[in-house]
Amino acid sequence: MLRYTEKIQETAKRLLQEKRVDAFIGYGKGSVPMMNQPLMVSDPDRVDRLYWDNFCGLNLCNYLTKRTDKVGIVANGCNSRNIVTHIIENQIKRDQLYIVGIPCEGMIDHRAVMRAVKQKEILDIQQNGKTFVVKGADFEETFEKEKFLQSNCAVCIHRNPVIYDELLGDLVEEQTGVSPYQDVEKVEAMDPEKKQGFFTRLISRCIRCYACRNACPLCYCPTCFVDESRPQWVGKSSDPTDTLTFHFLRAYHCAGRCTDCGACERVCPMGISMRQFTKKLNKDCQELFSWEAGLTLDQRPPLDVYRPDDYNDFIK
Amino acid sequence: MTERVYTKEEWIRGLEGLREDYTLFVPVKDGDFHAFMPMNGEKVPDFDFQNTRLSPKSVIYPRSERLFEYILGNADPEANILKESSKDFSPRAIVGIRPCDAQAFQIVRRNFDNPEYRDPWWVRHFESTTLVGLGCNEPCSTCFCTAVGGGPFHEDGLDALVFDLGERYLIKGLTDKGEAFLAKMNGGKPADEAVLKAAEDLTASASQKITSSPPTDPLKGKKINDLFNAPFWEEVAFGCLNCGTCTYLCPTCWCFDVQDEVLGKEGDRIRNWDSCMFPLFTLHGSGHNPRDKKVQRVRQRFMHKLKYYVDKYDNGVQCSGCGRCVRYCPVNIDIRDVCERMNNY
Amino acid sequence: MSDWEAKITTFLCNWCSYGAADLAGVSRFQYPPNFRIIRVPCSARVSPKFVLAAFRHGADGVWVSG
Amino acid sequence: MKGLLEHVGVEPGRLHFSWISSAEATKFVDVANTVAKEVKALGPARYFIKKRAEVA
Repeated sequence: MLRYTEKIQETAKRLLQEKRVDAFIGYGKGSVPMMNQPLMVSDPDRVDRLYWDNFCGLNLCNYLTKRTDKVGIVANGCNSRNIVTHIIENQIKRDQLYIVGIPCEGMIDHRAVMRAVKQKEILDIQQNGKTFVVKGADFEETFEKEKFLQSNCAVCIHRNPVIYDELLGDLVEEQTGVSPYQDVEKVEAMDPEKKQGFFTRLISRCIRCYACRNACPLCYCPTCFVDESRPQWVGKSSDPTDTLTFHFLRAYHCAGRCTDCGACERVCPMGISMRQFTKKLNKDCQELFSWEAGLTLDQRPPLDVYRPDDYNDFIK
Repeated sequence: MTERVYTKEEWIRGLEGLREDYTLFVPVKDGDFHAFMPMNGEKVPDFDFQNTRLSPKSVIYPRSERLFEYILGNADPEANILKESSKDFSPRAIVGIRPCDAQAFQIVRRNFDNPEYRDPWWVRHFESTTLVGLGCNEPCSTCFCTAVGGGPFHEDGLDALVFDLGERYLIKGLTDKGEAFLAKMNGGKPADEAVLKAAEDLTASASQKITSSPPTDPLKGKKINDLFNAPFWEEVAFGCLNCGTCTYLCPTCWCFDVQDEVLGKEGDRIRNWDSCMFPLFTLHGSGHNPRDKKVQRVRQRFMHKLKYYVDKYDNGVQCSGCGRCVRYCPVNIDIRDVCERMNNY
Repeated sequence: MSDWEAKITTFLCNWCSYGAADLAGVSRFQYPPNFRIIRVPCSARVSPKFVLAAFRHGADGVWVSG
Repeated sequence: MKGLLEHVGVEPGRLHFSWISSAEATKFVDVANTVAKEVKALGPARYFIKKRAEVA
């Protein structure tokens, strides 16, 4: 993964020098281990700040909406699918973009790493291909990357970018035989009361910081429903019903658009697994409309169009 | 000043014995991280932690707090009156609070308890709370308390301070509140010279472990307008998601939003935490929003903490150096880095 | 509990189901009294927010009909 | 919508959709009966109702 850093820097430099793009969006190395910072570079001499490693789990498409200039952007599988969604939803034009595709082998879940070292402070991480070494004040441990993937990466079947102008490496082999919806099926099998308990517990820690909403590239509404006050749909206190309403509607607004990039879960300061909501919708879209978001520019998303053979069983 | 030594078992037993006199908030392991929770016999306190994910500010300043309430109707003589909600101001103690978080209460106090304005709920909660600190033997690499006038064993703002000496705890009473807490607590032996010496060494070695210290003194001499118009804000703010993680995790952020919630014939006036990162924070009734751009909001947060507060209260920055925002910011906006930029501008 | 009656928030399209309900009325058909009908200009006017708002306000059921 | 509501634990019989022409008074009555019957069978709703905020 690390080898991409130099390639990204070279490409960004070239694009900026040739004036193919006005700005280049990528990641910069963070000031603490396992955290990277989204970065925009417009000066070809400053491309050395660009960086790529196993912790680029944020979604950069967030920074594309409402841009009017030409931008270069790095995109792995899920990010490229979000770019497609953005183009379909007229958030940016295809000819404004120069997409630098990165075949991705999954991002490492920083929480899983913290758990593995028993929450001790990590001072440095070295990443060497399939393994990584974690160093702290009084310990040093080596882990296999495979076992520490973000849960969405572990079941990802679109690791290669679906849309790009240039590819920075050989395409990787897509995972086969993964069953992405095991956890959803487990919840589906519960009776309503158990489900209520499951979701109430799931969100009980939520502090309503809206990091999940803001990290999501799909959430670009000028005014979110939680901020509307006439009428006010949701209360602002820590009341569980209000919190549930927020998570429910946030997820619902992602129906047929979510690419399961995992940014929402990655950014949550409280470690809530809110993908349990969106994954159910992804599963439904897959089963009812054979649809996965962001794979093609030629087809409108299922909730956008009417087809005579649409799924109809829920209507009496 | 009382100085007593407890073995670790004695300490937990002593706390158990205090549950009649105080509601004790202790660090408890909750999933992947620690949180301050009331000690209720079920949850085991765990003092082997770096710091809690959420700061203990919520004990004194809850995330949502009912201030007033009313009911409508004709039958009840108490109806149709907006009444102050009853609150529990019985003695509380936060045991195991880190010195930085205790110092944060002093910072917030300048806002909630000053000659111009006095927040009755915050002040009463604060006054009924005893802060029993636990010094940091192993500060994180993201901590910078020494740069903002604190330290891993800093005593200001605490009522008592505990030193973790491996097998034993040394506890020092620092204020009347702290002495009262100690007087009620059973067990322990008076501290001898050797123990006090060990505590002193610990304090010295811990302070040296703090590696990052952006100086905050130069901020005072800068001109507000220069900093306000500085060119680096666009760059700092680029990655910002405008989520509330930094402000909600911060022990020194105090902003709130008062909401009326009406349900049928009853209603409440509730005070909730708010965040300057949200566009709604400054939205006027007219629809105008003076801070409708991300960069303005990010600038506001840092300018408030590192400049406006400094100028207004002349008592240092509005930051206790706990490092939470550094560790948990989803996009790694580092206040130490921003402070450096402001210093050097 | 025995005198509990369900409250069902009902969103009816002005042109379809609302007409049908009207016709049912003038034809003197009997149907249960549990519905609280909200007439909407089209059933597509019903946003998911409305349905949640109904449940949040304590509706026992929600019926959307076009 | 229905799928996700049921997923988070709202009982299946609480939300109904139907398609009735303005001439179909009999269908309206039929559906109304079914809806009322199903909701009644579930009893009063307890979940997803906004009550007074559970706050300090």
